[in-house]
Formats: sequence, C-alpha cells, structure tokens
Amino acid sequence: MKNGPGRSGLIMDEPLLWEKGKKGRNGMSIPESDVPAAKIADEICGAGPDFPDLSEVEVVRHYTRLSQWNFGVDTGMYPLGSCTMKYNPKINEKQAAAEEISGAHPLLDDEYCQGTLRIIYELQNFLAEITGLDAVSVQPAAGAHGELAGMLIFDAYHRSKGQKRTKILMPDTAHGTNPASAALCGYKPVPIQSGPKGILDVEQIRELMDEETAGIMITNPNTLGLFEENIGEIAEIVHEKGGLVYGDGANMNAVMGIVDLKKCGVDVLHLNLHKTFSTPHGGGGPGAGPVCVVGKLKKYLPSPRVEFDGANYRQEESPDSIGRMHGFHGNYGVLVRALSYILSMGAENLKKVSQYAVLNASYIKVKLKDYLHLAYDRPCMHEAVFSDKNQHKDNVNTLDIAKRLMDCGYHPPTIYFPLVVPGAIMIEPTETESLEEIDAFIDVVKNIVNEAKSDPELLRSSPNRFKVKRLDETQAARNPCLCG
Amino acid sequence: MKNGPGRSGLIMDEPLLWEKGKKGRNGMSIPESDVPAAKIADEICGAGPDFPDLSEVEVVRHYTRLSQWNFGVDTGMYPLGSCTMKYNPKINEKQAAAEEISGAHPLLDDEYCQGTLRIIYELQNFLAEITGLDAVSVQPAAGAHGELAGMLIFDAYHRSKGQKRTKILMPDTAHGTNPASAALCGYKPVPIQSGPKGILDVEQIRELMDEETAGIMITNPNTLGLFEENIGEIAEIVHEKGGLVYGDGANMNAVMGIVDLKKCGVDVLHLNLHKTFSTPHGGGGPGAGPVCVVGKLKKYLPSPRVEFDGANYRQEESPDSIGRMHGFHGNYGVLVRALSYILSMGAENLKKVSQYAVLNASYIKVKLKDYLHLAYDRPCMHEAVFSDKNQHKDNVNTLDIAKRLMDCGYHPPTIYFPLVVPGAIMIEPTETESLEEIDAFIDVVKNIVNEAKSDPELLRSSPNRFKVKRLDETQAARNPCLCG
Amino acid sequence: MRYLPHTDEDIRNMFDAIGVKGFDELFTTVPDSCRYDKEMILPVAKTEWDLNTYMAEIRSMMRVTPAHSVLIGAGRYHHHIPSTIPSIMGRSEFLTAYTPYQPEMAQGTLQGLFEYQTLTARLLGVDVANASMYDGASALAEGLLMGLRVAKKKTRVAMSSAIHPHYREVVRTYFKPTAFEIIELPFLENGRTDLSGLADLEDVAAVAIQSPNFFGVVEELEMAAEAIHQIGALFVTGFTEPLAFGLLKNPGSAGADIVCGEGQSFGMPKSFGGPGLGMFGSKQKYVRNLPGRLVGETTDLEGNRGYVLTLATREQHIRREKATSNICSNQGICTLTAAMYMASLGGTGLRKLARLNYDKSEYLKEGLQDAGAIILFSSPTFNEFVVEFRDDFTPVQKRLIEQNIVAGLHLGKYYPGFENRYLFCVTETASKSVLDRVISEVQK
Amino acid sequence: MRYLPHTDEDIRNMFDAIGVKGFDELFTTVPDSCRYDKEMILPVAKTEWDLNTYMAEIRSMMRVTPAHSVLIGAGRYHHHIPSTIPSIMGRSEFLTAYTPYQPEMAQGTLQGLFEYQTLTARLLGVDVANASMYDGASALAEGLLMGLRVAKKKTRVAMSSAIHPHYREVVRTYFKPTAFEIIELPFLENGRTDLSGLADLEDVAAVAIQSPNFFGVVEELEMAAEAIHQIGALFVTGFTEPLAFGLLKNPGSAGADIVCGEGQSFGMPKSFGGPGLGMFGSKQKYVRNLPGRLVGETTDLEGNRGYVLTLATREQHIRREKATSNICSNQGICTLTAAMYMASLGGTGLRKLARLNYDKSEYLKEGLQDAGAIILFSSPTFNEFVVEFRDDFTPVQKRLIEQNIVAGLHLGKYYPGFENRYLFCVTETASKSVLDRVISEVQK
Ligand SMILES: Cc1ncc(COP(=O)(O)O)c(C=O)c1O
Ligand SMILES: Cc1ncc(COP(=O)(O)O)c(C=O)c1O
Repeated sequence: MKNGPGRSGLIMDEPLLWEKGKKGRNGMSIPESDVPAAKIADEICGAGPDFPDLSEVEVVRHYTRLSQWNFGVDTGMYPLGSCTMKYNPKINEKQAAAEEISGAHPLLDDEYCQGTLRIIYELQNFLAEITGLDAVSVQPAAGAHGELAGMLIFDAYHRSKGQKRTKILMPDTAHGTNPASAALCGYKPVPIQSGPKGILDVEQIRELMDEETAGIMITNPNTLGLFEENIGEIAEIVHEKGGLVYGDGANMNAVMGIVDLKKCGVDVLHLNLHKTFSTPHGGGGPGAGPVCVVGKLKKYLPSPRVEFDGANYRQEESPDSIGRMHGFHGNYGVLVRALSYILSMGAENLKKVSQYAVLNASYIKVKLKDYLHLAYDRPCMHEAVFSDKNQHKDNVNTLDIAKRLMDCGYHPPTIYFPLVVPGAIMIEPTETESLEEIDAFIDVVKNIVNEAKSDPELLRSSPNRFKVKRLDETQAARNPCLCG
Repeated sequence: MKNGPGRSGLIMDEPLLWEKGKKGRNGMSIPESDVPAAKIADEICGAGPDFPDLSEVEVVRHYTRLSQWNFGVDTGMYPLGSCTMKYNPKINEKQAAAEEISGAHPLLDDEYCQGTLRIIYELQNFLAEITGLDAVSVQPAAGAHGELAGMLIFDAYHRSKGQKRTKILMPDTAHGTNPASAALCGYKPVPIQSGPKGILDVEQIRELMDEETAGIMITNPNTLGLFEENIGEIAEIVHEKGGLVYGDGANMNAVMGIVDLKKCGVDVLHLNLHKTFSTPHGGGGPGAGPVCVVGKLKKYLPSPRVEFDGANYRQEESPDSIGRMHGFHGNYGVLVRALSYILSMGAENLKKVSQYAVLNASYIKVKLKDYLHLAYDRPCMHEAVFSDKNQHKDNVNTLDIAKRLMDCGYHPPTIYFPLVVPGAIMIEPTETESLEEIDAFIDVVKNIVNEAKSDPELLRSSPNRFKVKRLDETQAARNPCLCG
Repeated sequence: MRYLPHTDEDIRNMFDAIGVKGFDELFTTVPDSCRYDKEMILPVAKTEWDLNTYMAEIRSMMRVTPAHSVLIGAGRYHHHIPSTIPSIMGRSEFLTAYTPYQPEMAQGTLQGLFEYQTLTARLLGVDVANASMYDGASALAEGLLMGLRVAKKKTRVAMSSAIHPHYREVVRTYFKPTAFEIIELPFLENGRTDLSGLADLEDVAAVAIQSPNFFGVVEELEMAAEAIHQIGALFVTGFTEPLAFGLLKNPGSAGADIVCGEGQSFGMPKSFGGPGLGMFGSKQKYVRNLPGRLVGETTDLEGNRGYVLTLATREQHIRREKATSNICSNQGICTLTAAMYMASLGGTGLRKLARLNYDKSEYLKEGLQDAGAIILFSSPTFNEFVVEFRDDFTPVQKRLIEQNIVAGLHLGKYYPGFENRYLFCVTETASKSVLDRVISEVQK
Repeated sequence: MRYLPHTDEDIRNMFDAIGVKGFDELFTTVPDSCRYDKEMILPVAKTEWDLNTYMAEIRSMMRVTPAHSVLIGAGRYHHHIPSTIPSIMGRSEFLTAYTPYQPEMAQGTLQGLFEYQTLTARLLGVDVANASMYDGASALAEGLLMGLRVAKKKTRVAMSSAIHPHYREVVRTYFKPTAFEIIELPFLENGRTDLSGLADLEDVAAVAIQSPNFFGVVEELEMAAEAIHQIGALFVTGFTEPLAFGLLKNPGSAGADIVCGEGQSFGMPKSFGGPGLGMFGSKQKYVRNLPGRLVGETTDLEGNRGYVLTLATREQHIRREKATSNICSNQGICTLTAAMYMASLGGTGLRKLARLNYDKSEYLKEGLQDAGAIILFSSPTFNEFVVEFRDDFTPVQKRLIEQNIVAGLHLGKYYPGFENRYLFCVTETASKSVLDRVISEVQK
C-alpha cells in the first residue's frame, strides 16, 4: 500500500442543525411537572432562544454523520508533532464515567467526598514522582493554563523578595502559549535564538539574564525534538541572577523515568495530561495542565490542594497561594483518566513509553532524512522536525505535502511550527504506533516526495478524498461568518 | 439534494486480522496467576489455535475501520421491507448493560434473581396485552425460532388429540422461514396462491383445508404489506377442520393497538422484538421471537416460563410443554431492551407507532406509484411493494435500482421478495422517519427512475461510492472460500 | 414522543397527499371483527429518567449482584471482558445494521464475519465454520439433524448423557415431531461417556459427545471418534466452554466431523443466559449440508477482494421447506464480539488465559479434596468439576453466600443420585482468596 | 503491555536501522546531571480488572452517592443527561481527534463547533460566541481583560460581590500581577447588585455582573446596562446557569457587551467540578478582541460550504505575546456536548425545562417560608435561592443527609454574617416528594 490506507467510501452529507427539524419535535425526555406552576414577573421573562426542534433519531444521525467527516487516533496514525496523539485507552473513559465520580458535586464537605479527593491526592503524588519535582497542583485546565499558573508563581516569588521583574527569557523555539502566558503576567519576552545545534547556548543566556529578568521558559525536549543539553548550566546562570526556570513539560512523553526535571534545575513545570498521559484530545480539549514545583515554591501553588493527614483527605488553602485558577478542581474528569493510565502502566511501562516514543521518532528520522530535509541532524527525542526545503525546486510546499498525506489516510504532522524552521514538518509518532504502521507511513511519505517531482500538481490540488476540497481560509478571515 | 445525502469521503483500508500483528503482542489484560501451576496430562494438551497477536490499538483501529464500511439506521434511512429498521434507542442499551442484569447467571435459584425474572414476567404480560393473546413464552431466539416453537405446539396439540397431521397451508407470500420451520416438524407445505387482490381468498382455503392438515401459517399484514381481510373467515374454516391458525407477527409494527390477533382467530403468533420493539439488528442478530398463544395452548409453551404468585417470581415447567427451545431464557439481553422500549412508549405511543408507520408507507405508495410499478394498488399497511416492471424497457432491473440507491445514501429496500412479485421492491420506512427524510427519499427514487431512462448504464454500473464495486456473488458460490 | 418525529402539521399534509381524512381511513381494510376494540393496558409512558428509576428498582431485587463471586459455570462462564469490546462492538454502523444482503454496503460486517469464521475454524480444528447459530443448545440439535441429512436414510442418533442437560432437552424438543430416535449413552465412573454400547447400535447417523462435558471432564475424543466412525456414524462434538481449546486438543484434530457449541465465553456477559453464540463448523465435505449463514471471499468488477453471503441455496429464503435449517436472523453482533475477543486475546493470550483457568480450577479441586470433599470423577477437567460432599452442603453454601460467594451448582435436579453433588466452576475471575475462603468453609 | 506494540524483535530491527545498540544510545544527549537516577516509585502496573477493583474501592469512599438528592448548585447543576449524548459524543472520530487545524479532515468537529457558536449566540443574545474557554470562572477573568483591551488606556474594572465567590477569586488571581485595579460592588437588601456607587467611579473599563447571580437572584440587566454605559464602561454579564435563558431575558438583549459563563448544565455531568465549559460571546464590533478559537464558514476550491478555524491572528500561535489570550487547548468535546444537548432539547424543550426548574424551585421556596424559614432576598430567582434559618440548621441538614438528601450549601465561609444562611438549588431532577421531605424536616 505505497499510497497508504486512504480510500474513498460512502459518507453522508448533512445540513446545519437549524436547516433541519420542525417545531414541536423533541430529542430528549422532559419530566412532567409534579408541582404547581408558579407566578413569574413578565419583566424578567424572555422569549427563549430560536433553537430548532429535532427528534432523537434526527440528533443521533446528525452527529453520526458529522463524525464520519472526522479523523481520530482510532481511525489511524496521527503524528501531530508536539501533541502526542497516542492511543486513548477505553478503560479510562469507563473510570471517569462511573456515577459516583461523574455525579460528585464539587462543593461537598470533605468528609462526604473522600474518594474524589483521594484521586486528586494520588495524582498529585504520582506526577511529583514522575517529574522529580516536589509538589503539584492539578487545577490548571490545560497546558497554557499551567504556564499561566507558573508565571503567576514567578511573580509571587519575586514579589516575596520585594521585586517586580519585567522581563523573561523566551527561546525562539517556544510554543506560542509561552510568551502569551508570560505576557499575561506583564513579562516582556526577551527572544533567545537557538544555537547552531538547535538548542540554547549558554553564552547568550549569560549575556541576557539580569536582575530585571524573572527567569526563563524552557521546553525540554524542545520543539525541535532535541534535548536542551545545557539546561543545567543555564539554570545555574538564571538562579545566580535570582531568576527562576520554567519548564514546559508538553514533551514529557520523551523522558519519563529518564530525566529528573529537578536535577535539570527546573523550578516550575507544567504537564499536559492530554498528551503524555493518554487522555483524549476531544477535538481540542478538554486537557489538563498540572503545575509542578520545587519545595520552596510549594506555598505559591494554586489553592485548594489536597492533603492527607493519615486518616482523611482534606482540601487545603495556602495563604501565600497565587489563588484559584479554576472554578473548582480543574478538569477533574481528565485527572481521573490520567490516574487510570498511570495505574495501568506502572513505573516500568511509563519508562518504556518514553523509550519507545524516542525509538519510533529516531527510526522515522533516519528513514526519512534522505527524502525530507532534516532541520537538525542530531539525536532526536520523541519527534523529528523536517522541512519542505528539498521540495522548493518542485514548487511544492509543506501544506501541499500535508494535504496529500490526508488523502493517503494519515493525519498530517504539525506544520509550520516551530517557527525557526521555515516550512517545518514536525513528526511525532508516539509509542503506540507499531513498526508496521511506521514503515507504512514512511513509505507513503517517500512516495509523496517522489510525487512532488513526478506530479507536483497532484499535491497542490490535494486533498481529493474528502467531503470538501481545499478550503479557503483567507476568505474565512477576510469576511468572517461566525454565526449561522 | 435530488441525489440524496450520499457523498464520497475518506475511509480506511484494512487487511484481515491475521495479515496484521506480531507474536507476543496482546490486546487485553490477562491476570497474573496467584496459584501454583498444576500438572496437566500431555495427551489432552493441544497446541492452541494459530491466532494473530495484536495490540489494543491495533484491534480498536481494525474494527473502527471496518465499521466505516457499514451503513446502519444511525447512518441513514434503511427502508428494508419486512425488517422494520426503526431507530434503536440508546437508553435500551444502557438498561441491558447494567451490571446486575448483564452479570446475572441464568442458573441462580429463583430467590436470588427476582429482578431478572420480573423482567421476563412483565414482558410476557405486556406482549400478551399488545397482541390480544393469552400467554407468552419469550424463549425463542428469533422469529424463525418462534415459528418452530409454534409448529411444535401445533404438533403437540394434534398429538394430544391422537392425531398426526402431515400438511400445512402455506400462502405463496410467506417468508421462507415459514415453510422451513413447518418442514422441521414434518409438515408438508401446501402452497396457496394469493388472490387477485394480493390477499388470501377463502374458497381456496375451503378447498384445501382437511383433516390431514395441521392448519395454516398466515402473515398479517402479509408480505405485500396488505391486511389479510379474510383472516376471520379463514380461521373459522381451519378451526372447523380441527386445524390451528399460525400468525407470523413479523409485521406487528403496522397494527399495535389496532388489530387484536385473537379476534382474528390466530391461535399461535410469534413476534420479532428486533423489529417491532426497536432492538438493534446487530448486522444479523441477535433477535428475539416470543411466541404468543390462546389459552388452550398455554400448557404447550416452551418451558420454563415465569409466573408470579403475588410475592415471588418463579420459573415454572409445564408437563405438556413442548420443552426447551434454548439453553437458558433465550436472548435475554434483547428482552430487556424490548421491555425498556415498551415502558418508554406506553399504550398510546405504541398505537401511534403503528399509525405513523402505516402513514409513512401509504404516503410513499401514493407518491411513487407513478414512477415504480405498484404490485397491488390497494390500501397498504406498514410497507409498499413495487417492482421493476416499468424499467424493463430500459433494461434496468431491481438490483440496479438498489445499487444506485446505495450511492445516493440510502440502504435499499428488500428486493426480490415476496417471490409472488417478480423484481419486487419492498419499502418499509417505519415510523421513526420524518416527513422530510421520506420526501428526500422519494425524490431520489424518482430521480433514479429518470436516470434509468436517461442513463441506464449508470444504474447497471452502480454502486460507485464504496470501497468495493459490485461484488461477484456467483463466483463466491461457485468456488467457495469460506475460511482464510 | 422523542422517537416519533411527526408533527400535527406533518400528519395533516400527509393525509392530504394520500387523500384521507384521518388514521381510520388508513385501516379500512381491517374488518371490525379483527379490531382491537379496547385501549391496550400498559404502564404509562416513562421518561428516560423514570425508566432509569424503574429499572434500578428491578435491579435492586437481585440478591446475587456483581459483588458476588459466582463459582458456577454450566454453560455460562464469568470471564473478564475488556472495555474495548463494548466500545467497538457498540459502534452504530455495526449495531444498527441488519443482515448484509447488500454486500457493498456491509463490508464491515462481512469481513468481520469472515474473520470470525476463520478464527473459529482454527480454534475448533474444522475446515469451515458458519456465521453463528442461536446458541450452543440449538446448535447441537442442528448438528444432529445435519448428521441425519448427511447420512440420508438413517433414523437414529445417539448423545452422551454427560452433555449439558438443557442441551439434551433442546435436542429432544427439536426431535419430538420427527420420526428420528434418540439414544442416550451413559457415563462411566470416571465421568467420561460410556461408548461400549455403541458397537451394537445400528442405523445411527450421528453420535454427539460434549468435551469438556457437563461435568467439566475432558472426553477422550480420538477414541470416541474411532468407535463412532466404526459404526459408520458421524462424530458430533459439542462444547460449552470454547476457552478450553486454548489448552486442550481441538475436536477437529481428534476426528470430529461436526463441531458445535456455545461461544458466550468469548466477550459476552452472562446476561441471564443470552444472547450468546452458537458456534458451528464441520469438515469441508459436508459444507453444503451446513445450517446457517456463510460468508465467502470474492472479488468485485475490478478484481478487488470483498466478502459476500454465499451458498445461500442451503437457506430458507431460497430453498424454503428444503433448506438445511429454518434459521434466518442469527446472533449477528455476538459473532463479531467473539471475533473481537479472540483478536484481543491472540494466540498467546488465549493459551495463557486457558492455562490460568485450568490452574485455578485445579487449585480449588485439590483444596476441597484436602478439606475432605470427594472429587467425584478422576478424569482430567478444564475449569469445572463435580464435588461430592459427605454431609449436607447447603448450610456451607448459605454461609458462603453471606460472604458473597455462590459456591457451586447443585446437581440433584439434573441427575438421579446426585443429591449431594455440586458442579464448581473456576475462571480467571476467581481470586485465590475467594477459593481459599470456600476451602476453609468446607473444612469447618 | 497492551498499549505498547513493540516486540523485542521490532526493537532490535529498529536499533539496527538507527545504528544503535540499545536505548541508552538514544538518550546520549541527556547529561548525567539531568538523569533520573533511581526508578520511579509508583504502584505496580494493574490489569484492567485490578484497576476496576482499585477504582471501585475509591468510589466506595464517597459518602454522598448517586443515591442522594443534592440540592446544591452554586456553579454545578444536576440536570438529566440523555443517554444519546455519551453515545454520540463518545464516537472516537470526535473524541480522539485534536484541534481542527486541518479543516478538510475535521469538518465534523468544525461544523459541530460552528453550530455550537450559533446556538450559543442565540441563547445569550450576542452577535458572536467563541468555541469555548476553560470554564465560567476563567471566562469571566478573560472577559474583564477583554474589556480593558477594548477600552485601551483605562486601568480599572468593577465586579459585583454577588458574583460566584470562586469566580471572583479567579479574577483576582488573573489580575494579581497586573497593574489593573478591581473594585467590588456591594449587593442590596434584595440580593441584587448595588450600582449606586458606579456614577462616582472613573477610569472603569468594564463592569461585571452575574445573572442569575450567586444568590440565584435575577439582576436587573437593562438598568445595569444603562448605568454602566453611562460611565463609558463595557457591560460584562456572567452566568453559571445557562438554562435560565430558556425562561429569562438573555443578557445580550438587555445590553450586555460581553457575556461569559459556565455551560456545564448543558449535558455535562458535575464530575466534581470539571470538565465544564466556558461560554463566551460579545457584540460583533469587539470580535477582534475576543479570546479563544472561532470557527467560520467558508468555501472550498469548488465553492462547497465548509468550516475552518479563523481570525487566528488573535491567537497565541500567531500573535504570541500580543495574543488576546494564552488559551490553546480549550474544552473541545464539552463544547460539542453542549451543542448536542441544545439540539436535543430544542427551543420548545429548553423553554419547558427552564420553566420546570423555576416552578420546582419556587415550590421549595414557598414551602420553606411556610415552614418558618426566611427567604433572604425578595427579588425573583431562577432555580437557586438563599434561605436563612432562625435556629441552627446543621442538625436538620444531618437528618436529611441520612435520608439521602443534601440540603443546601452553607454560605458562612463565603460571606461574613451569613452563618445561618444556605443556598438551595432545585432542578428538574428533584422530585416533589424530596422537596416535601426537606420542608417537613424544617418544620419539625
Ligand atoms: C510545547 C507546547 N507547550 C504548550 C502547549 C499548550 O498546551 P495546551 O494546548 O494544553 O494549552 C502545547 C500544546 O500544543 C505545546 O505543544
Ligand atoms: C415475514 C417474516 N417472517 C419471519 C421472519 C424471520 O424472522 P427472524 O429473521 O427473526 O428469524 C422474517 C424476517 O425477516 C420476516 O420478515
């Protein structure tokens, strides 16, 4: 199957919700009232929204059909770099859906919800153990939310020293959320170019780090899939100047049981449970972005956290805490799934996860580097970053390659990120892909590279197997239609 | 959308299970042993089957991809005549999956399983009420199994009269299972031609019914979608000759709350819970075919049945029973779903079900009769039977029309059945299809009828939107490959 | 009602199009004498939430719940079911489709069935397996009827009395109206079928033996095959626990001509006895006598591999009264479920799991023996065995139930003289601690 | 391990291809000083079945279970969820996909989000709604920050102290490092926000009011809008119970500029507080200041309608530190779930359900009043209200818990002087009999 598993088959067209239905239908039961109708003041009454009325089967078909237009990890390989699209175990869904948990109200007194508190407590501890850091809050709802928590902790820490620092060191390979989160705390990002080897070089940090600078945000492994070898030294420099080191742990899938973030000098780290810990990405979320810190920063963590006094689990507030990040305990259901995953894997398998993730990426790197231009030919971690450089002569770009891959039955890698690699093609296979799957993918990419020479128009006109052809994103942005 | 909702989209190719995998993988947990390994005699040991070893994600993707090649009621309209492809409510699945029920062992003493017994008991009563008959056994696993139970009851009844009858009257419109079930009891079917109006005429029955004849099998509404108006008179004739009347209740969806089978003179009737009572068809099953009888035949019903003594539910055997039809209580999980459906509907809605089912079919009949040849232009019940007669001149047949419908996004109607209508096209919309859906379907059929004239080759070469083109069934039968 | 999309306006418009004034006019062909003249008396329609409450109340009437360890098999086995199976089996494209009569639109079901047939054939050691029968019991009845079809003129079949009692009842039910005679073969001291009488039997079309049999005892299939073929009869092997063939010799390799049994163990919950799965296979030469549906491989117009229902000339919708069986709807999704389960286990897993069942069952067996109970039959067993207690076991059973353990099935009502005998089943789901509790209670 | 497909042979082959001898060689770039030198200490890997047991044990530690009627809302509401929703929301094509950056391959997610945005805009009475924020609390914080962006130079925001206390805490958390000042507006005797102070305030970019507010009280939004616009500030309306807008005037029509709140009520379980859904919308003119993702309609090369993520220049992955928010992953599937729920209810159903919540809540309100309790605020409420008890309520609460009823949220820790005051919530899930039991216990 040098063209991959992609085929054409029957799917169903389906209009927008309000292009269907008839007034008076209903798609779910509504209880009959067992109480008298109460008076209500006219002035507060509205007309109620103009929603379509659909029968149950109309609703079910609508979404069944929409789902046919989608591609998920269960459909096939989804090597979306930096997103760790690994298999999402079904058993985790079952644990999160269990009624005692999914039905639990977040404002019950501690004594009534020991079970749900215990889940938080265990997850806090397991994540501390996995990262090597000392304390964890699971409140942040996603990675960027965790970054914000981290930046708030930076701010709180410096203020406790009577300082208000205004800058933060920001590698050019950083994910967009890093500068955005820093900016929310009033930090001005100071750009750092990655060195010739694709990683930070110490001298630049030494130059730029000063007492106005709160610290540095480092993604390790970085978004080029490379391990920041100098992180230790860099951390020293930052610490010497009274700064803190933030670790973006989105790529933790590469280093579980292999790297100790505390030993790296990281003070604050966020994890993406929806990446490393197998919770489903849900077409964009929900995720969870627990924030992990070294001991001295524990008191600043978001409140409340869960502690165990040997008998009971208790919600505790810390007076120095940056405060609440979320209305309740964060995306709790996601936490349950992550705990379920960690309990299923154990320490040994989690380490294998990282070993196999790196093995798969390294294998792809080696097999494809003669076909796609490899940004940095160095030992990679969980992902390999290529570019369309070799294809420029064929007037084919990364987007064309991505769209062609779709027709072949693969979700494209992350493209045009990181920004430091023009036309980047960022491939993260994850550990759950088998050697056969990866070999098949490699063959398809090779084939596409050949097609770029033999039949470039095929790529430029891709995709062709979908309900819609290539969509006009410029038009969408020029005159936005955001509401039907 | 005069061409219907059918579109082309991405689906995934997938090899056979044993073309995948690697020895040593596993797709599910297996507990570690907590007991010593026991000795086992070599002579009884085998090598174990040659199964492929797959990882969990490989299994999940395999079946996710296979599912993309299928079309179900949740995908779209499925007007498969005589099969009542109505919407299958999700809540019924939840009831059947509840652990106390799905985990119940069938050989528990009655005192330990009152809940599961009560479900059987209530369903027995509700089905009696709905059909108008006196007693019910839910043991038969499908319609044909219910027919067999019925024929066995015929045999037991006649034997109780010291007779062994050898023949049974069999309308030519009968479903194949009817003669097949009768034959299993040693009855020789005596064919009855349906009269000019598509229903049985009394005189023929009068001629053919005699003391060697066990009785008659009548499907009512019959497979032409017509109500057997003379059933009362026919029953009288049969009863006069000491015979019994079997009612094939596969089409009960047309007459709930409208027809009383007992008043029709029916002595034994089977229902198809997977048709009338909304349980999913599962790509062929499992179904359930409860058999309902008049009082005098109750003692012959399969054993055990469930009775209620005012305090407890008990399994009871009848000495005169034809015996067991099934290892345990039949397809119990299907019974739970059917009960869930009846409880959700109540009497009023069940009657509406039949009214709307007939309304939908009658509407289609009227709207299409100028396009497709209508076998019998008479008031139809839940389905309308057309044929390809009008298309012969275009050298287009029923199969071509069916295959073209598939490309348009509809499951074809039942075709080439009933046998009395050459090239039959048997359309049963069911009540869960909305007027819009039905109008869209009608437009598509009209359009196909026009295509048969304008572009007959399009129909003959259909389908074109699927993973495979038209499949060669003759080759499959000539040199069968039944095992990979 | 949420399942009924018709609005009053829709109904009016449809009446107009049809040319009627109301529903009554749609039913003019129904004579008054046939009319349901009262209203049906059923509970009032329940909302989804009232239904949940109602069903929860029914469930609460179960005194044996999922919290109990049920050490009973006898045709329904408690095995773990991975959460992947409900999730993929429940995909509506599989669940809400029907019989794949339109193959191009049902390749998912068809390839899935072809894979099931193949894995099943490999498991049972037969050349061909069909796409399911209703259950193990009806499959056995159909197996014996098939034997009679193959043998043409013969009029008798024999079956072991060590076959599941319910299965034998179903066979008798199927045979009652026929002229065929059923001979029951006794069982020996060691729990195996006594074939010594066979030699003197004439006119026997088929002989059925179950292995592991109802007592959990592994029969000597090769010897049986020889004896049965000696008298020119077909050898029908039944089973209730397919998992056994992960460890034991399969029936086909032992010489069975027709193999039929129950497949519930493969991914289906016990569900109070159904739905399960009738597994059915035979030697190639008997394929045209097989009951049930068969999926075959073929090609499309362009030569692509595809799957279709085939050899339909055996079936009722073509052959009517001459069909090999009356079966139409079969166990559909259960068949796919079994394939999913076999695929999830794999050859390696199946072996390991079967071994685990054997080891745990042997553990309890020995423990009970040491505790003073009698293991009735000396022959090897798989995951079930019969225990005889010197004194009344019922008080012990009561004590164990209070500890959430259902210990054994009383055999008194199945076999005369078995008043103090119980059939125990131990699968991978029974922990050592549970088994130890049973042993210690027996010891008391 | 079943999630890890690598066999030893696979691994060897891959080592060879890469040209390494073992895993260590893959991690040569990790300095020793960074190495995790011990083994991670975690519980041993559990089989699926051991995991089930383990989690069941954790669940058994919950003293308030699904058997309890919980008359607490305060940001998490107990509404019925039809079984269709988990079943369609759980389809893996939705659940296991990520952000639809490749629109042709994610039209399902994208059309679903576009439909969500549209239904939400209609519900809230705004011109445009985004594709979700994390939750109602962070949405409020982002709403106020948006207000400051729109207003440019201004440095202050005001928010009602009748806004959910947790939401206000989150706002403070977000604002702590900024130079912006937050002013809290008191509430009146009648439970509504006291806007009298507004007029004297200067330099205020935005004023936030929640309606129904934390006390369940319906605020006078039109009057508020007027007062707020008077001082040239933007009107930010928050909410925790979107169902209210099935019955009440929506915030947009009352003059809100930015509307943000929590959507959990629409098909999501309470799940101990998350995941829920931050609903967020505004007037058209502020669209380029909106945080979060937006789906827009466009056409493909052939002019077919399709959907894409759009106006990404507001977002972090393009704009980095200049983005309107740092949000990237949002609440994805929860957004789709809310759309499925709104589609299932329909306009008619939403109205009916909202009315039912109102009626039931009024029933308890009056019942408690007749039983001698004080309904603290006279203003109209939706499905929550504050009750003051003359004498200590805790013993009554204890008695009710024993009857499986959790009666009200104690407000003591949220507002000074609220020691004997409780917030009650009544939804369609609370039966009259439960409400009557509460009333009679209070009467005692
Ligand atoms: C390196 C990196 N950092 C941070 C994030 C932000 O995480 P989230 O999307 O969960 O907010 C991502 C997500 O794509 C990422 O890849
Ligand atoms: C009229 C009629 N009778 C009997 C049957 C047999 O029912 P089952 O397939 O459940 O055995 C059918 C099923 O198609 C049918 O349509």
